[in-house]
Amino acid sequence: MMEEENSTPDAVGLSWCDSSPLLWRIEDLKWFRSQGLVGALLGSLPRTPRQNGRMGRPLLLLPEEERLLTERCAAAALPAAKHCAVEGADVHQCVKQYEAEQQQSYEEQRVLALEDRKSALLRAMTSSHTDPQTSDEALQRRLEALDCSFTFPLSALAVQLSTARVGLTYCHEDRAFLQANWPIRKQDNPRCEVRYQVFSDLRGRGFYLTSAGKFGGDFLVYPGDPLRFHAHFIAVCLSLDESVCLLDVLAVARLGSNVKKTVLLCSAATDGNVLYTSLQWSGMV
Amino acid sequence: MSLTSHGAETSANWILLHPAYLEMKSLDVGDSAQLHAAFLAYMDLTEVRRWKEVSCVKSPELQLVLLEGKEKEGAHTQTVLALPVHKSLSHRSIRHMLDRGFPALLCAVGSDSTLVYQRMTDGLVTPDPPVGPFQDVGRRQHRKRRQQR
Amino acid sequence: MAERNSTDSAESRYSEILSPSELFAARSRCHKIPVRGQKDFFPNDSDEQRQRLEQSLSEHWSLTSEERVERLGNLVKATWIPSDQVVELQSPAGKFWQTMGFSANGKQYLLPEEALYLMECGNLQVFYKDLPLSIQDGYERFLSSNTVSLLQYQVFGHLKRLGYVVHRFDPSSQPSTYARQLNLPQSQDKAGRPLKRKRSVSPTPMPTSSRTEKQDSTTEMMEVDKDEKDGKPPGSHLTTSPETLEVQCSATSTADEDGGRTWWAGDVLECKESNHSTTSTSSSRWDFSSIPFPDLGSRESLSDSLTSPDPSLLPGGLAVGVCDVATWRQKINLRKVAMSSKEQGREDDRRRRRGDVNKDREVQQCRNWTEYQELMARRQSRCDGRPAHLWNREVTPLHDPRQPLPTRELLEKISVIKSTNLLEGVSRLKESDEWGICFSVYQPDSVAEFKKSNPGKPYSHMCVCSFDGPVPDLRAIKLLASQTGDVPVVFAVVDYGDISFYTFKDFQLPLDVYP
Amino acid sequence: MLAEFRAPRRRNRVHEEYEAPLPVTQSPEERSDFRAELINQHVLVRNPDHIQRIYNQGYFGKGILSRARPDHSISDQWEQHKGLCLPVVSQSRYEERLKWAGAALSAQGLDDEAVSQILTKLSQPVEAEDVRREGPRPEGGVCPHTKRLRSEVKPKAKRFCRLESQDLNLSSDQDSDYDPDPGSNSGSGSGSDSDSDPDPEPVVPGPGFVLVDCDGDVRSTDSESRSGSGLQVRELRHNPVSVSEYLQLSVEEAFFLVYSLGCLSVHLHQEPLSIIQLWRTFQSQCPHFISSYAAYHHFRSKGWVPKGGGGAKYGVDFMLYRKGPPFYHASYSVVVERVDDAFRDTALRPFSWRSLAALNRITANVSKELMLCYIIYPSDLSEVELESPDCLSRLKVQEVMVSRWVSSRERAEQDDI
Repeated sequence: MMEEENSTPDAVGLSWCDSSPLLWRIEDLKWFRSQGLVGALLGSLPRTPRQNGRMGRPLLLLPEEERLLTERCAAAALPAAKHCAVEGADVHQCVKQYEAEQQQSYEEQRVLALEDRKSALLRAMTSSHTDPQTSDEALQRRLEALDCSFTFPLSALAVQLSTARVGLTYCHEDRAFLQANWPIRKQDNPRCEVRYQVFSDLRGRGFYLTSAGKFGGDFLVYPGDPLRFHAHFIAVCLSLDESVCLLDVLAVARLGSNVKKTVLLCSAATDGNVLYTSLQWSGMV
Repeated sequence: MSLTSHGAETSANWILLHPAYLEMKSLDVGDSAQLHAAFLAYMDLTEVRRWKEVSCVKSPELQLVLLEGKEKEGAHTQTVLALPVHKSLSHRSIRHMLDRGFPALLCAVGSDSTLVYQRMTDGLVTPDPPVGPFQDVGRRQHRKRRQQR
Repeated sequence: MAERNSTDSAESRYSEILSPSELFAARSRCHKIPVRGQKDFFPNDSDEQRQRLEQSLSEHWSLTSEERVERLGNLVKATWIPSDQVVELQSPAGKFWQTMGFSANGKQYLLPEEALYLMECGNLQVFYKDLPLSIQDGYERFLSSNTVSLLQYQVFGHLKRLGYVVHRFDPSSQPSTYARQLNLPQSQDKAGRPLKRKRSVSPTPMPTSSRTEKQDSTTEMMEVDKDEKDGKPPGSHLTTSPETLEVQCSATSTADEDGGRTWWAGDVLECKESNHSTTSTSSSRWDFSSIPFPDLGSRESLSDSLTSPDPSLLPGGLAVGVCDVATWRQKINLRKVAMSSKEQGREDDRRRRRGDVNKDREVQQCRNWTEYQELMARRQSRCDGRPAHLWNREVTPLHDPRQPLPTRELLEKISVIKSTNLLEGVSRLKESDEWGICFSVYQPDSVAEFKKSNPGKPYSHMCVCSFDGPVPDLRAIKLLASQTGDVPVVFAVVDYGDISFYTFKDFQLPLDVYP
Repeated sequence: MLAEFRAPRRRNRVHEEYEAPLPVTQSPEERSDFRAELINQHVLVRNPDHIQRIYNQGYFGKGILSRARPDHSISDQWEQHKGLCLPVVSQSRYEERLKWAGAALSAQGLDDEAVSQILTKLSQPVEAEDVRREGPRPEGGVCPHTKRLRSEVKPKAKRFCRLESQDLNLSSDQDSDYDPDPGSNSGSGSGSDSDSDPDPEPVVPGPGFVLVDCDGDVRSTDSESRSGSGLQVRELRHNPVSVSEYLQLSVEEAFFLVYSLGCLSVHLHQEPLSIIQLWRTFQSQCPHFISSYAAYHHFRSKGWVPKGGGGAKYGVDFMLYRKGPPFYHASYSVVVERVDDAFRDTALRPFSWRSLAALNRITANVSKELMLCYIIYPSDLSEVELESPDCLSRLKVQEVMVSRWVSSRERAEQDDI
């Protein structure tokens, strides 16, 4: 299931927006998911933009997801918008091309629209119960009339508002160059380090992870694709010797029981393994 | 006749005479608040919840009193760590408790003796699948029966 | 009923550009979002589960891969002007103009976040160098720390998608601290939204009182007159209006320097504010507990002149002689306070128990409050039978159980810790930009009558922060509260794709007395 | 912006009468002079009368063997035996107690011979007449129900309910913070003999006596014991060890009773402590004592009932009740924070959005509100001043209500995770 699309590239193209790593291309999104990584969709859904229940592209990566990709050399930075801007005479060229394409699209859509109307007319006429001979004649007349009178206003032209930027895909030789664009990230925080170790360990065990802020933890841990499964765990990452207020432990464990999930205390041991302690409300009231 | 009248006229505090208390004291852990917490948990387990074979041990790593006991006859042993609620603890100390090899309970003891138990287990324990309302009632009644016994 | 659009067709092209036939087909595509089925709890490797997963995924991809296709006639054209970080409209604005955009020099502009949101909604096509920008271009070009950050845009989009009107916060639209201290009336807003709505039919701007209604000189407004819809009462969770309450509370609370602590009546806040500002600004250099003051208001008449003050309290070189207060006394209202019979009864009761302290000789000898307290402590300890370890020491209990008091008075007596409110003491805090308000938010149901030029009182002010960042401390809460008056500040906390909103509101627990 | 006040939720069933808001009298005749002891940094009240007053009048403290109200007793089952109302214990349990008594006697230096002699004597059956002669000894502490049930017609039937419900209280419902006596609803088996109760109420002797069920199984012989048939296997014996219920007060509760109400004396090694001594003792035990006491004192002086223990269940410092836990559900979960003069947190408990989100969710799940109670310390408050409760008058308190805002539209489209 995980390697369902072998044909896809072995690396995804990352773009940065205000220093957050985003995925735009649907191929990249699919490949990312095939690696058991979830991310978070941020954009309005084209089909029904004015709701927050189902979101669309772009996909925002967790820092851990970003790091996992880079450590596997599975990501490349795409050039930023500013760097792919065309200049001077090229601009003129591009605009010309764009206008030509639009004109061609108009012509094709006009033909399609006319055909559409004709078949509609055909359906309407044949379904009516009139004398077949006269109706056939009438039909021909009507179709010819339609040919003459049909206009396809420019305003009816369907145009695409592209989601991902067209153009420059990276190729393997470019990768090294593109990686130079990588923003420098600080990984000095020990908490980040624990989070990453826990993330990659749980992912390695086949779990899917998303951010669990509103559940008071670091990750929500799903036994399979979150599209189909409820999360089982709320992972709380902490270093082994970090001192935690007992009240905080009680709070998160209680929340876990409220939402029927096990709270996992996760720490990296010195040997590189990750230690997990399951916390459950005891039911001893 | 009874022990209470054995003591001094100022009717003795039975806590101070309780064998388990005396034993905990002899463990010499230094933290009297934790000792008290452990004793309250001990009394709750033995007197109220009727656990069996409850005993106390000292954790050399944590320098704290731990309890061991069984929920009922023939059940497996559990470790109980009772801690005053305003204390902090580290994951390492929880691991020390789990390293004893038994499933563990963390018992937070409020300043007014309120006890709150948390179950702690090594590794990933998958939660119980959610159950429908009908089954839920059944489970509740089951627990009720068990406690009646 | 073309369910799927053509992006999934076999010839997967990297550019994700649709062919004319695909574009044409997209006109009739469905706008429903497939309902997600019940999730499973355990993965079990069964074919059934695999099938369901595949179906979910394919639905997911068809939804996510779908490209925006719009009729050219429905698109507003605009150009991106990077130097000004704005988008200029090239064709007439749509309905959105009622709540978004601004005009300057005869041109219409959108802020980058507005433009991006409209692009995402399929209402706007933005060109740069005569080429259309993709959504990705919009994110990367429009969003930056100088304009609106990605985090802020996430919150902006979230609220816009829910129908709220969201504007960048304009600090100049807030009443100044000075205006607030003067406590200029804001009651029009208080009177309630329904009223405001009705009034907004007329073109006359509604009075927003203290709010400095500075109209940007370069900004002219375009107002779309709409049929007035019946404004529903806002189903808000942020209402200030009190619920009916069943707590009996002390309306007659005496000796409370805050006046009656009637926290539930919204308007009381105002009078308290002013109280507080006067008391707090005059924080004193002197310890009044050690300075004796003459009791000029006493009905038991003192002599008409006062002895000269203790020279140690006076600035050097200043001599003050005997002071004649007779003329002052004429100016003071020495009338007896009229008390209700109930109050009178309580007062009598108290007096009977205590006698009049002022007639007490030893009390008269006390030079100041501290001495009086010491005297009382000495006396109390003399009372027999009281445990010496409590009453014979430097600190004695606040209450003597041998001298019973009605509960209300007992509670009053032990109330030694003062309550404060969020506006107290803010003036001495330095403003900081650690926390800033990003947006002013207006209710969705106000859209019909909304006027950009005169937006009225916002429903809330939004701060945007990351889930990984700090939680505001009391200082931040106070500073923000002082900035926004009675409009609630909401913290939009962004956890990657998830946004939660929190409010931190002033509160005073009511007094609740049982006999 | 002032948070709206939400009316506290009244409990559906209230099974007791309200005695008084605080354990201080309105009449000069009655004394309010309670005694507690400081043992292992905890404050215990041992006198049963004191326990009852302190608990019933203001809901201070918690019974160390009970979930809330101090009403634990040796057995869930009480029976009438020749005009006496006595707890029934199983043989094995009785032997446990005997063993414990033996251990305690040995610890006192008695040799094995002596111990076994005492124990043998102790375990002899006794006559009901002897017990009656000793009379009721309220100070035994096992019969707190008599007090609570003063207005009840059938105390015995009530007691059955009471005890059973107390132990069986499962309350897996959302609000398990405190469960008032569900009394009459705990039906089966409890009221079996209430009808036959004669008018003269059975005497409830002190804790010194128990009915030992020699058969082992207590429940099976429920009806026979009263019938006095030949199968009667219950023996009236001395209780070798009496574990009486004590009331434990939180440090805030104890200090409030001492300092604000002047009705409690806390003893350490039999010596009563002065207010200053107690203040410093608590301060050294809990570093946050001043702040948490200031918050506690503030809430009490507003007439509300703060309970620290209940807070543990919700990960906060206090739960705040109107009137008292038996009458209302808790209204607020309170977290106490200490801030300096510039309102900067001096982090009693450093909050992250994560922990705040968790607390908020827990609180909302049980229909309560999350309150942050900031204790503001003036900048010129010296360390010396902090060594006396006089410093309280220099502190200020700021209450802040934290709530999550969910727009109604969003709520409609939210899907379950």
